[in-house]
Amino acid sequence: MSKVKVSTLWFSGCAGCHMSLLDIDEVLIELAGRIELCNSPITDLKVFPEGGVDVTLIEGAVANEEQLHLVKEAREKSKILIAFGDCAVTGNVPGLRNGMNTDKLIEDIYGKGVTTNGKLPYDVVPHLLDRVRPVHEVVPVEYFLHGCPPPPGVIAKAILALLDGKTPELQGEDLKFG
Amino acid sequence: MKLEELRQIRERASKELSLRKGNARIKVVIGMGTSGIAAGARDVMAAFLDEISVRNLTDVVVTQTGERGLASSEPVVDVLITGEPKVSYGQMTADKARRVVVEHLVNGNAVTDFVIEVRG
Amino acid sequence: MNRRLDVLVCSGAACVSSHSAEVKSALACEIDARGLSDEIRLVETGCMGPCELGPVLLIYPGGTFYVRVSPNDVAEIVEEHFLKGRPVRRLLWETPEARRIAEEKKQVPFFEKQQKIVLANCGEIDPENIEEFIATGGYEALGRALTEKSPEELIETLVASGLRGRGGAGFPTGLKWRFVARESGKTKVVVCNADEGDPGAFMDRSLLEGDPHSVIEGMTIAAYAVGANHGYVYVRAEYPLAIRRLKTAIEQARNAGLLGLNILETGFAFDLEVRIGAGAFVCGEETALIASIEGERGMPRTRPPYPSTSGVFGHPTLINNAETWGNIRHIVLHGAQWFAAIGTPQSPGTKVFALSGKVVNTGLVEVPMGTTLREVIFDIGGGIPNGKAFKAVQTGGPSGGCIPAEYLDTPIDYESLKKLGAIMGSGGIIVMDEDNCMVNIAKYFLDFTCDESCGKCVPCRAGTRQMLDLLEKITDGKGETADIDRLRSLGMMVASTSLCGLGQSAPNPVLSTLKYFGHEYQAHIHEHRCEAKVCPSMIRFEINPAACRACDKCRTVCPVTAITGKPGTPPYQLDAQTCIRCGRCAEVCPFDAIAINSGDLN
Amino acid sequence: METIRLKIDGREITAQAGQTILEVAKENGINIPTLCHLDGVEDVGACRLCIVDVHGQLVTSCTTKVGADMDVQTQTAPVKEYRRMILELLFAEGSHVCSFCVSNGGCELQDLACDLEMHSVRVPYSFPRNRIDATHPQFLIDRDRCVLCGRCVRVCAQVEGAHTWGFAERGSTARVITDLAVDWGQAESCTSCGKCVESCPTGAIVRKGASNAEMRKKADLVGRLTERREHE
Repeated sequence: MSKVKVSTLWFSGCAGCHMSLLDIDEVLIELAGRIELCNSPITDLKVFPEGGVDVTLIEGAVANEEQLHLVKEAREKSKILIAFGDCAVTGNVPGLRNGMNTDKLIEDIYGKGVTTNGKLPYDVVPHLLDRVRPVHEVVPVEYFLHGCPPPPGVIAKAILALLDGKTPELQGEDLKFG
Repeated sequence: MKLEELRQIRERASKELSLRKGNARIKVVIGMGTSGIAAGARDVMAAFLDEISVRNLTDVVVTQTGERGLASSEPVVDVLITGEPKVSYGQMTADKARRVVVEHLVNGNAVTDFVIEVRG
Repeated sequence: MNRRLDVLVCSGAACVSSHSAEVKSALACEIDARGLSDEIRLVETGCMGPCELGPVLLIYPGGTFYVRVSPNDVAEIVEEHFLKGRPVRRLLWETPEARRIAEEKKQVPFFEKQQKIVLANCGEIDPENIEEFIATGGYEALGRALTEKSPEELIETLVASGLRGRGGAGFPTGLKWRFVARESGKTKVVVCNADEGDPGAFMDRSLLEGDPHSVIEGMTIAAYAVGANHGYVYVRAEYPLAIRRLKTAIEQARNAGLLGLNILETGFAFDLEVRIGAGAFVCGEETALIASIEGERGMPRTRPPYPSTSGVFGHPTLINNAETWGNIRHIVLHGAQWFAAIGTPQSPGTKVFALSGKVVNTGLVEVPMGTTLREVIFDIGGGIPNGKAFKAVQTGGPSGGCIPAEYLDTPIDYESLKKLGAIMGSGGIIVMDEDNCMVNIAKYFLDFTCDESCGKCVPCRAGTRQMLDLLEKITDGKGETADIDRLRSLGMMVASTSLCGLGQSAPNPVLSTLKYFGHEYQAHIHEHRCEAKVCPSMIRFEINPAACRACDKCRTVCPVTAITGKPGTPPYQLDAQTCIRCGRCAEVCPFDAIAINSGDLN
Repeated sequence: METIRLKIDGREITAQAGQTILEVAKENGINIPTLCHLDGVEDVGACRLCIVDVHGQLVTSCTTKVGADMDVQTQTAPVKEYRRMILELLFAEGSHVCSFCVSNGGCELQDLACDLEMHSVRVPYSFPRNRIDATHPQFLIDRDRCVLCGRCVRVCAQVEGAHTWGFAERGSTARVITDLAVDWGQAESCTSCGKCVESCPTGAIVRKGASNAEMRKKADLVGRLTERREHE
């Protein structure tokens, strides 16, 4: 049986969700036998494999043009999309900048920041979107993993269910935000 | 105020509104064209209104009309009583008007002396 | 000396706005100058109905009806009509379709089809003169009720008449009275809901302005029937004239012994207080209105308990709409059978409607229930102006539903309108023609209800907001297919779960337009086409090169220099990117060379 | 007292006349979600989360009294869907970011998301940006976390009798205010009793300087208080 192809993406978020993913202890061993981890911040692969993947976990909110492009690509190339953690599900902390002027934010952080020599980073950093959005406001999403970060147990439960071809039964405390 | 007093007020006040009811039995139409007015139609009308008021007639309306082409007979006055032919009077004066009120409007007998036409 | 002419000057708020007061003072001067003061009486009345044509005058005897009278017309009216008896024909009402001039008020189609019961005195008597009201039989019903009838008999009469609440919900009035009458407890309260908040509705205002005593009499009869000694009339502060006339009427009634401790010397005591609301739409909802009377924030409360059990300050409260109150004295005078024979068996009596929108004769009309929408819009309303096509009619104010042409022959009654997804409401009728975009209309009404939501319950506060955002998204040309389902499911949720009538009915304009004009939503979303060419994001102005004569008019009026060209060298060019779609160019073009188009180019 | 027989979710249940559906359901171990309900103060039916189906009509169980032969359904598909939508609307209109809320783990709104199985909020978030009022020496209010349940308003008026809290504005701009919309620190009627803090179901009204672990509210405080008063 061929391995299930899994990608993970890291948008605007703190990487805590990925940390939690790596925190699922011995389930990692089972996963290693059953999945092929494709493009992910924790691998060296940066593009989706030819033919796409079975599952993509997206950590973080959609906040800039690159992420907007990637989330659409992820949708196209994944059979199942999972909003992974509160930022992806609700906008969470990155969403707090909504309602602020993005130009002024850039100016304050980069223009006045001591480490950037007053240089605005638009040649290298993607432009910010006017509004930070949870993933499902941009593309349809199949499953939502709540939590900041989602508890390792919930992550394991969801992934193992999917590997068994079942719908993850997330309920009760599994759906706790924060 | 008692209910009877309310009803008395209504009796009195409804006379005030009689013009708006459109159910007058008698209609007096006064020719008030330029020649009518020149011949004294205003005084005739005033006399009608006064006499009607003095005699407390409530089912009479006084209205006016324009030139009738009978300049020599002006002021001309028509009296229309429901169910009766129209009676036209000519060369009216205030005194004649008062007579018409008494004899025609109250007693129902046209004042033949001034009648110029009966129609209908 | 006897009077020979009564000159009635409409002093309803609409005619006051079109300067009826100046006409009246000009008339007074001219009548005085000609020495006619003794023969002619000037009377200020309440609304006569055709507000569009104000200021209007009604002259008795004869019933001559003058429209759009200006102070400049006064000399001619007095000279020609009052003196010489020749009506001024140019001021008479000409019906456009028949090119017919109506010599008398009763010949005017607008009045012909109406049956005035509640509004019978409006426009016919001086509302500030209690004797004129008494002359029309006023307070006779109260007198008979107090002296000849028991409270039980009165309630039975009301129940048998079949009168239903005219505020919108159509609850049987007699039953309400019975509920309150059966409550034990010493203190009971009677309330008149005159907090008319629908944009374009002015039934209650006109009644209070034109015949305030009829409301007072109705309330007093009810107070006797249910055992109340105190009443409130709740009117919004935006109705200063209604408030003034109502207060005058209450004062006059008190002085005449028709309100107070010993009414008509029967020992029955009842008095009224006027409560002035700050104009929140939700205060028309009875529980919010009661909270407001108590001095609390005007927020609705859950029912039960109904006001009949626990209303103003916890007392059993009988609350009816102003128009309902206006019906009472007629029912008591003429009997239940008389009333039940008017209208339809399910919805007896008449209903007053405020007719507005794309209709020739806008104004106030009273028709028997069961009259069809077509009769009201086309026979009384005179149809759609400027040869445009009828598109929809909205009944019931901002939370009513939009009804398409195929249902024009629907009789107006509570059940028939409800079946179509509309409501009777307090009686607003807004007519729309081909130039109205139904998505935009839905957005307009939702904008109103969303803004007027009190914020207490979540579905209404947040649900209407989300619906409004979706409608804005669609009219901005950013709609998605899924938005239609989103709108529908949100609408059904808001309607099913909101606390009060405001939220429960707020989705009506959206749900009804989705049902009957779904194709317009589809066109907005999929083709970016606004059929009525209303939504600015989807229209574009284009110069037809064949028709352009290079007259330069359009270029000079364009505020953003989107149009370029040389005079005499057609065609001119219009830059769609720069254009702000203000439409000035199309207005000034003498050759109709500028077309408004909508929809994706392909 | 009169005894009433009714059905809740098909179960034959006996109740006392005058009890609400919510009370009877609770007594019988049937869970109905609530948010604006608070033991000890009057019910107002504002949040609409406790809706149940009674003979096809949706009514709020906190304000509806039981009636003889009532057939109450607490878990029909429309009831569950509408509750979830209402909850989503609440999440979308505020800024309920649990991850850095002092009430994280002790919040009724957060619990409701679990109870009602709210996987995602299907309407756009509004991300409001209201100023936090921290002018009171002991407490603060973050209006972005307020659900307008009015529990603070009722407890302040009906239990403390201070009438400090009230509502202002309307529709989507409605908010709770102290006195005549002055800063809380300037609200002279406030007795600093802290009942609003304990009654607030979310992290909107909290004690200043409290850590997440310390900020566990005693929502049953008011109910116990009023019960003791009645027994005195």
